[in-house]
Amino acid sequence: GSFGDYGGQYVPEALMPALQELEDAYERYVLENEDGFLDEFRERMRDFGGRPTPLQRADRLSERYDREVYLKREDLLHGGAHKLNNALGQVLLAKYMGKERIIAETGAGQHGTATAMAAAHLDMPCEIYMGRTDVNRQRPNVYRMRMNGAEVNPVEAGSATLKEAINETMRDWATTVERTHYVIGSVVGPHPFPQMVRDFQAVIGEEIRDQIQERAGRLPDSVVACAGGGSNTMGTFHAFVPDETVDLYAVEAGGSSLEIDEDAGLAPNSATLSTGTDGVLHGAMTKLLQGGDGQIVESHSVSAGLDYAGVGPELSHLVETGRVTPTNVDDDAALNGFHRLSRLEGIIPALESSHALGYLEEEHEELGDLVVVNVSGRGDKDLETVLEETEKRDLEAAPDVEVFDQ
Amino acid sequence: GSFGDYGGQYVPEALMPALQELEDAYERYVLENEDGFLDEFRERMRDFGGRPTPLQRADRLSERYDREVYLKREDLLHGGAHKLNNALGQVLLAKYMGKERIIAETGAGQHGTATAMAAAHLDMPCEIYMGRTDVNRQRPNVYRMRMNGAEVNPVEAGSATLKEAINETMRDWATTVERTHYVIGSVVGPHPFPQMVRDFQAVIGEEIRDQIQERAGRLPDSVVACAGGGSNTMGTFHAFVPDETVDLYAVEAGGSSLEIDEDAGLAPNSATLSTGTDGVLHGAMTKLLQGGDGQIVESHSVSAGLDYAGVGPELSHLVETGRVTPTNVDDDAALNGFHRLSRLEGIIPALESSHALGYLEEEHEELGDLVVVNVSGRGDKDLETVLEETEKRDLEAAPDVEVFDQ
Amino acid sequence: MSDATYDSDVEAAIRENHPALITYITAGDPSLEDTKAYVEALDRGGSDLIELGLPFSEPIAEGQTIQAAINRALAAGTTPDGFFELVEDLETEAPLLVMTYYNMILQYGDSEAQRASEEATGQRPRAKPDVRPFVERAAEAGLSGIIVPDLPAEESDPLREACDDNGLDLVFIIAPTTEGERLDSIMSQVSGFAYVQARLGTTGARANVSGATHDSLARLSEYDVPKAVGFGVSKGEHATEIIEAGADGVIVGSALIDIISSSETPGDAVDALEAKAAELKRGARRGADSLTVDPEERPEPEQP
Amino acid sequence: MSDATYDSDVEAAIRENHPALITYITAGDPSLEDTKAYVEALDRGGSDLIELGLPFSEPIAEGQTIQAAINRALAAGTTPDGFFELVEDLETEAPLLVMTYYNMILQYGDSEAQRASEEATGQRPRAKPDVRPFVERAAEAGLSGIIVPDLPAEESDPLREACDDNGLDLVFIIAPTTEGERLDSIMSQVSGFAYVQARLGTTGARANVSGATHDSLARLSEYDVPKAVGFGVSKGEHATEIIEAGADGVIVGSALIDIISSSETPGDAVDALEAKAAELKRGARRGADSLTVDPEERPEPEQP
Repeated sequence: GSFGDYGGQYVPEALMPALQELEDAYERYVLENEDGFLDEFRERMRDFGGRPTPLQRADRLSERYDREVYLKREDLLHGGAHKLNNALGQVLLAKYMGKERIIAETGAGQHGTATAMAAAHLDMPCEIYMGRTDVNRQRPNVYRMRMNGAEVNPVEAGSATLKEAINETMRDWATTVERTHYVIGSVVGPHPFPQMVRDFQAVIGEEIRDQIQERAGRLPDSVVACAGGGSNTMGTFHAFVPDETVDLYAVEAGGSSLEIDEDAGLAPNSATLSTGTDGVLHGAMTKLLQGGDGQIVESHSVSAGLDYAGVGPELSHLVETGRVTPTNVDDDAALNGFHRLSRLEGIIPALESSHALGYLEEEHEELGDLVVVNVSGRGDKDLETVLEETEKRDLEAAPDVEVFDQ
Repeated sequence: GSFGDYGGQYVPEALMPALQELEDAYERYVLENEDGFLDEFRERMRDFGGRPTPLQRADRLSERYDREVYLKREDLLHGGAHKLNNALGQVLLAKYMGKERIIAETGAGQHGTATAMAAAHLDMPCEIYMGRTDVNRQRPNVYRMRMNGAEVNPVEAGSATLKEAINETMRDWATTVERTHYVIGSVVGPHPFPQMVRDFQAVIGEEIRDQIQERAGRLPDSVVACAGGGSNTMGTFHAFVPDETVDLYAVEAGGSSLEIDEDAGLAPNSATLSTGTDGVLHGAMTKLLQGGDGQIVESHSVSAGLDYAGVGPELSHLVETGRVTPTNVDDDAALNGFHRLSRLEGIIPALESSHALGYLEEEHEELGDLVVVNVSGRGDKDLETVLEETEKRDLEAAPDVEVFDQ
Repeated sequence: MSDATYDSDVEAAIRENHPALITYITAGDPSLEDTKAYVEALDRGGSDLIELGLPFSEPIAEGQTIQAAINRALAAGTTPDGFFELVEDLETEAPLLVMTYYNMILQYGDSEAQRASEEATGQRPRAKPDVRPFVERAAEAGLSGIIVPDLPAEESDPLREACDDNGLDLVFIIAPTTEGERLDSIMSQVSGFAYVQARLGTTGARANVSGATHDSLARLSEYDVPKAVGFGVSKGEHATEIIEAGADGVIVGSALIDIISSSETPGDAVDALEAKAAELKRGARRGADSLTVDPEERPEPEQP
Repeated sequence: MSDATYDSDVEAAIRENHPALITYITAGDPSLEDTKAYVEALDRGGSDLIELGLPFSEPIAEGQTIQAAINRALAAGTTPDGFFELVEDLETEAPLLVMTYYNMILQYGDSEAQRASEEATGQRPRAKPDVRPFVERAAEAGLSGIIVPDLPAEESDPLREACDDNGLDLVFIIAPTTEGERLDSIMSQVSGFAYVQARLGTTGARANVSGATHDSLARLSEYDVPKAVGFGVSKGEHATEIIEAGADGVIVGSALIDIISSSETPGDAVDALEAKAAELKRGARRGADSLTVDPEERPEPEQP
């Protein structure tokens, strides 16, 4: 249940039997393909999810950076991001386990919509907890979840955002654990979640590995993925961890600054791997953004999907052992990355993925001749944010949007 | 250049040489694969577009209708709809022809965004004409086009919607025809557009034909697709036209009524194949929604993408010869189809595609044991419309969205 | 200027009044009654041919000026029947042509009465459109020709036959892009006159004469048919320049629509239209005169 | 009730005051000064053990009542150092326990001073967390035990060792889902008392006693360790019922937080807390009495 010093099961006693039950199910169904679980999972990800996703040569980025740049197109997965890999895997596993009900928390709504989709597809009742503030500012995602038949439970406590939604989902789970599966949305939380979610997401890197060898005849020099909680990161890296010649770069949200304001309990970034310290949050020992006393600080990034004070324990371990290089780019670089890919390649990336593209721009000379970047999701969801944030700044890659002036 | 009585080239003289040039290029590059055009097109549609798209067995619809129902997942194509098949084909062809500039008109913005994406991908300057009214009510699509580097030219004339955008694009083309290609967005317009756009879209039906035989071991009893201009329809049907055992259903927008209000110049539907009469519009002889004098009436559907008073001439011909059955469902049935697929299958379909699903609900008993429905696009773009329209009605398939009440 | 007689009223009007002024306005803008007064004013002002637009809802070849006129005419309830009645009412020296889109021609005669009878008998309206009812009615109303901006030569057989049978000219447009075999083929079929499109693009008043006009007229000089130039002509001096370049006539439309839409009263418009026509006709004549008096511009006289 | 002596203050407090009342409030809600007065009131009211919450920003095991108290305490600037100073200041008959989340224990001692020195030497902060500084400081401040809601037995070795070394009890929670081998294993390690979670879910005052409580106590009856029941206890009659069902003590928290947050003045809260503690203690005693007098409920006496 651990990755070096990281991982573990730091949860209330009431949940331990459920975690052990899940661990058992994970080992049987996922690791040993009992009852053909994995076959069904792969088939559904192909037919319902749209796997495999393409590995595309980015012609204009390759020219711009004078090296071969390939994009892994997770933005083409059903729902618009890699999230479905995990959501469908867990909902299907819950079905195999005989659970009757699915719950999940969501911040900006990406994990909630993926879970609601998977639950609709597999005919499982589903409730999503979401802070009232997030409900009100992410209405399209709330609509999508409702359309898929999920209940959306607004959480009114505190700042009414992700943190409170997690607490409320934990409360639900602690109450209904016997018949309910909690679909955690990233490679975080107590064992076996980090390992299981990684396994569901590992298809990303497995496909890349086959595709790049077919296209370029060899393994890449480097693989770049953004990192928030880290599920697209681990999903992209996992297949390459044994390949010592392949450099792995986890690009975090540098936000507006890397300094923590401890008095305000605020980190104006979400660069956990780059700047965090070890501790326990949401069930696992991992790197965290925390004050000296151990209070978790509020992270901040222009990308809601990276905006989390923790990170997957396996990533902490891979960073600690030097296998993964932690890096980060700031909000401006991410926004420029967003605009650059949209304009040069006709792909509007998620703001999360835009961090990986921002890093490519800044450090491409360090990345070797053959680079793969994971485009973890599409950016339609981010249009309003990007417009708002672009207006405030002077970004070299941004277009004018003067068309509405009249 | 014609399909029975339909088709032709009813355009101003100034455009005729350009159409002949296009016809020549179409024959050489598309039909004869000169310079490997088709190979490049297919490769780009695979790597950039995400082809092939899955053919998915719809488990719960199959159970509901007591027959095998398969969904063709064009909603998973890059951009969220089948539109890219055509846009990428034409922009690539324009590049092979040595054109320097792309123009297109757009109503709700779907064709405009697909064209902008394709133009960005292929590094072609691109201008999109869009009515001011549409610009203001379809902001996200305008943003997407701007992000992809396209100019968006608001058209202020008249009702400032699709019709004026078409006129304005025609004006641009008539002025700049020597160096500009006009990317028409459907199987409409003068020859060779209807045939060429069909060929670019025909990959949909070709894939279905292979996939269904692999999955079900035989050809389907019926294939159902929605029809506005008809590009997803012809793309879906083309491969099946020679298969006499396969029934082809084109589902049009029945809107709120099939009657034309001639005094108001208004058809509260877009059921051109079902109710239209022959005439010439936008370059081709085809079925039209028109008054007795020949004035084109304004169509109306809850789905902006079906809202067009004409239809592809080849579809008119296939309906006239009895090969394709024209049908329609009303706005309510389409909205219920939208909600049903979202809730039962975890796929939020475009309102266009929802018409095909509405027809499946109403007439499934007529469709045989093995049915394929084309899900031409995803419905994220339609969320606001669906909510607004759902609130006004009492729809059996709709969920509550009371979550915002506070 | 010539003693020859012509089969075609239209060709005659151009040849006999060389250099000819051809004017266009949209029927029904702002009402058919006003149109009657405007047409008569244009006739008095010196128009040698008058094109009357029958409005169609999707005027893809027009610029914004004429599109707006068409929208006003449609809003005023202008119909083909009303149009033909106006034509019957008009008494002008200048022959009249109708300019409209092909669908208007196809649908005429697919009348309410016919459809009602089909519906009564339970049939689905056949509605196979036919150009003949329109052409017959046009001839009966006294029109001399038809111009259809969205009907290229390749698609024109049915309409040309009907026109031939009814003694009407079907006027073809020659664009700057019309070249080679197509040009030969179209020029060989010219009926009435060749409508020479002065520039790429759509109709609309412009500030000057396009260089493409000169190129086109040079290209067309070998063809012995009357050539009239339109698209963008708005002033007497344009007319002068175009006639000097070798045209037999000038066609003016959008500049007249501008007068109609900007006049405070229909009476003002009537006066201004008459004056504008006169200015344009004078301009055209100046062009013809300069060809006669300016030895440099004048073709070498043949040795007698 | 017993003459035995115990290694553990905590176990002694329960055994010797049977049936025991254990009360919980969050330190620093609304200020550490107020907390001092509240704790003393609970002590006067008859608490036999008092749990003091050290607030953590992500209290995943708490219900909304205690979460809100924690948020108020954090907003008031409550720190571990302030907490320990409060504990040093308190003079209560009831032994005190600290209830907090594991990360607070891990980070204590990773002090600003230490980090500053690391930064000054240019090192990246090591920050390998260690539980010992917290446990040592807790012992020094006079605390008798620690409860950590997010630390299950499987992860508790480091903390248990540190507690053992410092003479503190580490209290384990037994949930309704704790069964079989895990239950045996945890019960064999009980230190102080077994914190019996009355129902699934989180902390929070409830209107009645869960059926799961009776089931749990029946299941635990074979284990000879003190058992105190918490989660949802809010009234004297709940206390009666729980003690009747075989518990050695009741744990009350959210009901006291409700009093604190709804009192108009700290003085009002002090009085109300003391009264509530007295009510709960009376309720618990009634439960014990009924066991003594009601022959039906009383276990069969062994034959002498």
